[in-house]
Amino acid sequence: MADLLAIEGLSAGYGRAVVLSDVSLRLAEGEALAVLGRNGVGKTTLIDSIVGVTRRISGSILLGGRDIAALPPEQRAALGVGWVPQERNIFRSLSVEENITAVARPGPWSLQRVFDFFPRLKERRHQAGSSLSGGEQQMLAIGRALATNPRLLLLDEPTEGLAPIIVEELLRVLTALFRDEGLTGIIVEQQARKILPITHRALILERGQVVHAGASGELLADAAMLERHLGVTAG
Amino acid sequence: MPSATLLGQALISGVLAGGMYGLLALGLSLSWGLLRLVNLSHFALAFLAAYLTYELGTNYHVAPWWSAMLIVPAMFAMGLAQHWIFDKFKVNELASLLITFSFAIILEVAIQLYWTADYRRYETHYSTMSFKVGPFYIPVLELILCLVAGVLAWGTWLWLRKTYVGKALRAAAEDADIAAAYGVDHKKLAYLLSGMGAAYAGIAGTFIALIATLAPAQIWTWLGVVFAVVIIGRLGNPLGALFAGMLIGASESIAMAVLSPAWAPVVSFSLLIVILLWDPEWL
Amino acid sequence: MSANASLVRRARWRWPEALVWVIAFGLLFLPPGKHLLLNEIAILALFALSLDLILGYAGIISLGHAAFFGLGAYAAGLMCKHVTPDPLAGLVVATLLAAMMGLLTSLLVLRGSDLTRLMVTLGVALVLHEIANALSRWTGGADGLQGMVVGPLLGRFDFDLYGRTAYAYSLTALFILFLAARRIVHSLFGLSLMAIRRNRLRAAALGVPVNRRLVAVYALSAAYAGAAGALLAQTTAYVSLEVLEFGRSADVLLALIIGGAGWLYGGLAGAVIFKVLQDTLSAGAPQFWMFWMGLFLVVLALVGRDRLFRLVRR
Amino acid sequence: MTNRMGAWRRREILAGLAATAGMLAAPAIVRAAPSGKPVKIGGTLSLTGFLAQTAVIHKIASEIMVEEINVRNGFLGRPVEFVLLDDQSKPDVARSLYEKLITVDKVDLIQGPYATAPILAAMGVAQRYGKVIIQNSMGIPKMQTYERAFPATPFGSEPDKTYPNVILDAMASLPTPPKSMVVLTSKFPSAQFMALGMKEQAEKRGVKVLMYLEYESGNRDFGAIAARIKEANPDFLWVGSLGLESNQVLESLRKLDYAPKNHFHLYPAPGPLALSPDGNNALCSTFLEPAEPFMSRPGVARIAGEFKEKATKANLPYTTIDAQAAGMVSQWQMLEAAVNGSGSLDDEKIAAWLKKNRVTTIYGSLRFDGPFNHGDASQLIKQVQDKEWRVVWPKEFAAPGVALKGA
Repeated sequence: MADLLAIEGLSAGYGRAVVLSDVSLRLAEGEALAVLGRNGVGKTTLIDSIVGVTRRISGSILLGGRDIAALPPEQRAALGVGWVPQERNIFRSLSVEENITAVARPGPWSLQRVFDFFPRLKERRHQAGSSLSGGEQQMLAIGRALATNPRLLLLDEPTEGLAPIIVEELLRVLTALFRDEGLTGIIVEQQARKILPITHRALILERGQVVHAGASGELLADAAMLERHLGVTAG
Repeated sequence: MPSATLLGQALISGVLAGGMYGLLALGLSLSWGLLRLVNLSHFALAFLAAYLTYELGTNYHVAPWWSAMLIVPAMFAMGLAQHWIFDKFKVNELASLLITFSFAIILEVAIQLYWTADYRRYETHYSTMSFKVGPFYIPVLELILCLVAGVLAWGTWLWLRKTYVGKALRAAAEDADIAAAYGVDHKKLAYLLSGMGAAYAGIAGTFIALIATLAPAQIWTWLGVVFAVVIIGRLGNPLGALFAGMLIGASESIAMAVLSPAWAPVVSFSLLIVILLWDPEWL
Repeated sequence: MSANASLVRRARWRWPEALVWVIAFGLLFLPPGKHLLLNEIAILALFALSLDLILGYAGIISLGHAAFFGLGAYAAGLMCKHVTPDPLAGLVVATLLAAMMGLLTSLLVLRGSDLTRLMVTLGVALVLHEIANALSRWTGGADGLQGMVVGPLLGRFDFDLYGRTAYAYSLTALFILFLAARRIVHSLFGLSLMAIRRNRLRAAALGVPVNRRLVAVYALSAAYAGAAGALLAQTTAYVSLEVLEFGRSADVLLALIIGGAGWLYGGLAGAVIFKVLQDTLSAGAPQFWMFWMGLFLVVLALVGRDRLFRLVRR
Repeated sequence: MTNRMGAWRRREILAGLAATAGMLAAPAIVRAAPSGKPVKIGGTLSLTGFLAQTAVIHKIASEIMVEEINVRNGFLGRPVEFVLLDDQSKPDVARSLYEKLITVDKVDLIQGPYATAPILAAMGVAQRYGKVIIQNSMGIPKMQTYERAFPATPFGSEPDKTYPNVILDAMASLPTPPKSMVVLTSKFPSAQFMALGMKEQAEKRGVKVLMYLEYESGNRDFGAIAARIKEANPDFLWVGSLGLESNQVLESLRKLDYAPKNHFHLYPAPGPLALSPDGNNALCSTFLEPAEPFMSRPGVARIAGEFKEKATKANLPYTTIDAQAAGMVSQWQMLEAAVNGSGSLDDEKIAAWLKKNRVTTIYGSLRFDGPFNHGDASQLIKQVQDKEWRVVWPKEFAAPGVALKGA
């Protein structure tokens, strides 16, 4: 099957700072990729570069064969890039339902389907975005991204700052999305052991460069590698 | 203590006068709240529309509602042109104050150049018509103004609530970068909104021509009170703007009926300061 | 220590600065004819300097700075009429009163967001305007304060008809207050203000008492504006309601924007450009010169937008 | 914030006007045209701002008079040049412009601006420099304390006492004289001053003042005030209005289906009030109207004709000369008489001459030797009849066949 996403020699940053240098990766249709790494190695920058909110220095980003690297964010979104930002960035003055419908595009992920998927959101559909708890905000951020019916879903540290019980619930959601629904996506995570079982492949960044790429299952089994790059101890 | 009839009549005339505040505040509130552009030339545009209505009506005998058909689209186009400048030069909130202030001055000079500084009055037989309900008199023109303002405010409110474009605009107003990343083309929507704001100024101008006597310097008479209305009604909230306008109109009127008419000018800003003291995060 | 070193470096005088003041004082010896204009420039410069303290150094936009200017003007006028004709006494009292007003209103102004401030400053000036209008028995209302006879400066220099004494007086006041402002913004106090302007939360996290600092600089700015108002009242022997009008707040904001906020000399440069432009444009294009002024402002705002950006990005 | 935000002044110099006028008129003049260095006369008018509509009228009157004076003999045989600046309706700006006129432009003489506040500001400057200042629109004579300030309009020295009685006399002459009245006034000082006088005199003469109301100038909505007037239902409504306020009051009353029985307006914009459907029978203060007996006064017919012509050319909606424009004419007539009479451009001599002599102006023969340099009061009352202003009181000033109409 052809690659949905192909990044070649991407260097990017913010303002004068260069964060990513010469990153390449490929993602086939239906594949989920985990991007791992310590704090500040450029994981978020990678996501932001695909979304289009960084300054690109060089390299190409092909989505379904079309180079989107020079397009503004709204056009990338129209071509199928869906984004769940790290800070969630719920529209606080809009209601839950409006958060979703304000950006929705036609496709299998209708409002109804998003609500079926996240019953909690349905309950709170008329509340203001600002009134949601952290976990609910994360659900809404994901639901909102799904409603744009993306070909590629980007999740930036979805479990960050959530209570353990909520994290478990979230992981079930992600499993359903990437394992059962077969969505294509990239998940940036700190908690490697939690996310690797969900994804197909994994990639480790260090100082803006790719230091390891391989199957998720293999990485999960390679305790030494996890220890070396991520400081994750066995357990 | 004034009689109930007097109080009721004052309340009616205040609410109806407040309709004009609300109508003028509508466009201003939209561009300030949703585009973060403070458009001081809004008043100048309204007066330009009023002068055009006067000109067409007096010299070519075109009824104001027909002139409006011409003037309102023209104002919409002016709004687009104005926004082209904002867009082209990436104007921010502070710069927009300065630029639109300058636009207003230029328009004022242009108006004075063509129509002179002398008063212009568009006399119509219906400008002072009214009808009686119980002991109260209701002026027809102001009532129509309020109905139009109400329909516009309510329609705009629904549009912002219910349509994709409206919700996208609100999302973009809150966080333009995030909204763009979700595919909201903020730029196009901003043009639409700027055009709408100017068109609303045009509609307000049609009524100004019928209700007020025109002089170029009067562009500035509404500024203070309408600013207060925009804030009290909460930025970007069309229904809020209308209600705040009527609230201030009614307060001014009651102050004039019960206290001394000389108190009226302080009412709006006192109200504003009280509201801001009560809730500093009102905006 | 390095913060101190950089403070010392930034606070050092450079020769162009000295030159500005030498020229300004040198203009005193010009033949009579331009000193009235120069006096107006000096007063507007002081007023703009006062706005720069809050806009350029603390990031507070004010649409109603005339409130303090007007208060100072009326205070100086009433002092002269009812207490003592001595200008210096009037200047001091007006400055102190304006500072107090600044303290008082800072409580209102510092609440809420930038937009709230914009409206509250506007509202305070408007309410003050109405009060001055209502107290017409003292202020003369719409007719202006009549019958000010200002005594000689330091008991010996009379205000002459061609405005030389007036200019000397205003310029000296401007110079002294400028030195003070320069000292203040280059102190640790000034540094903490800059930190607040860049990022209020971070400044608070670093232990800067954000609100106290803002109150202090707001009162200081009010005092400066009051002094400018007092100078206008004394050198023209006249006060009218216009000192409190929105037009005056708008003018000073325009002057400061023309000159650029946040480097103290912006107000001075803006005042010179604004007044000279006004003087020559109005003489050169008699009928509709305001059109050209408007056009100039549009171009300035569009071309000089980077400078404007810097102000608002806080 | 009732008026403009900008604070820039516009300057207008009518230089060269004198020369052109002289040339055009040359064939008709037997006497030599004025020659030599022009006499510069400086003044400001509110060419922009909330008084701008008044300045248009005064500017035209000034142009007419400067032309006329130059066609005659100029000032002492020298041509007259009027240096006119824009005070933007702001006293503060007027003050600094008069200083500039005197010290920078070095004008020989000055002319007063329009409206009390700018006049007071200019008067302060005139006093500092010892200049003679003639003004036509300061409604509070006792504020004219400077000994070289002269009024060009015959207000008299105590108009707040004399004029209300003229009005009350007129009212008393009606078949059913009003027994009650409402005094409504702008807080604008000269209007308020007259309103207080009106209230006092009315009470003295037994007319019941049901209500005395003050509103702020720039008041936007008169609905509530109209409701109060309607409820009081006075026999006589006296409005201390400026500009359009009277129109607004009357329109608001009509919306309540109420027409005041007898109504008087102090300083309204004459055109809009006369043409308004609510203006019928409105009374108003005046000193002169372009009708008999005034047109028989020397020069009035000619000036009124020229005014109409120029006003039409300037695209003004109301082109008839009125008391306001006449004030400016009178100002120039006084200055011309005083300069040529005293044979000097020296302010001291001009002032001394004015105090000793009477001047025949468009308003008739004026004197300046009373309190505050005021002379006799001759304020008249005019009334809108068939969309035109007609002087109706005192009777000797009414045109043949015109009479005061009551409710």
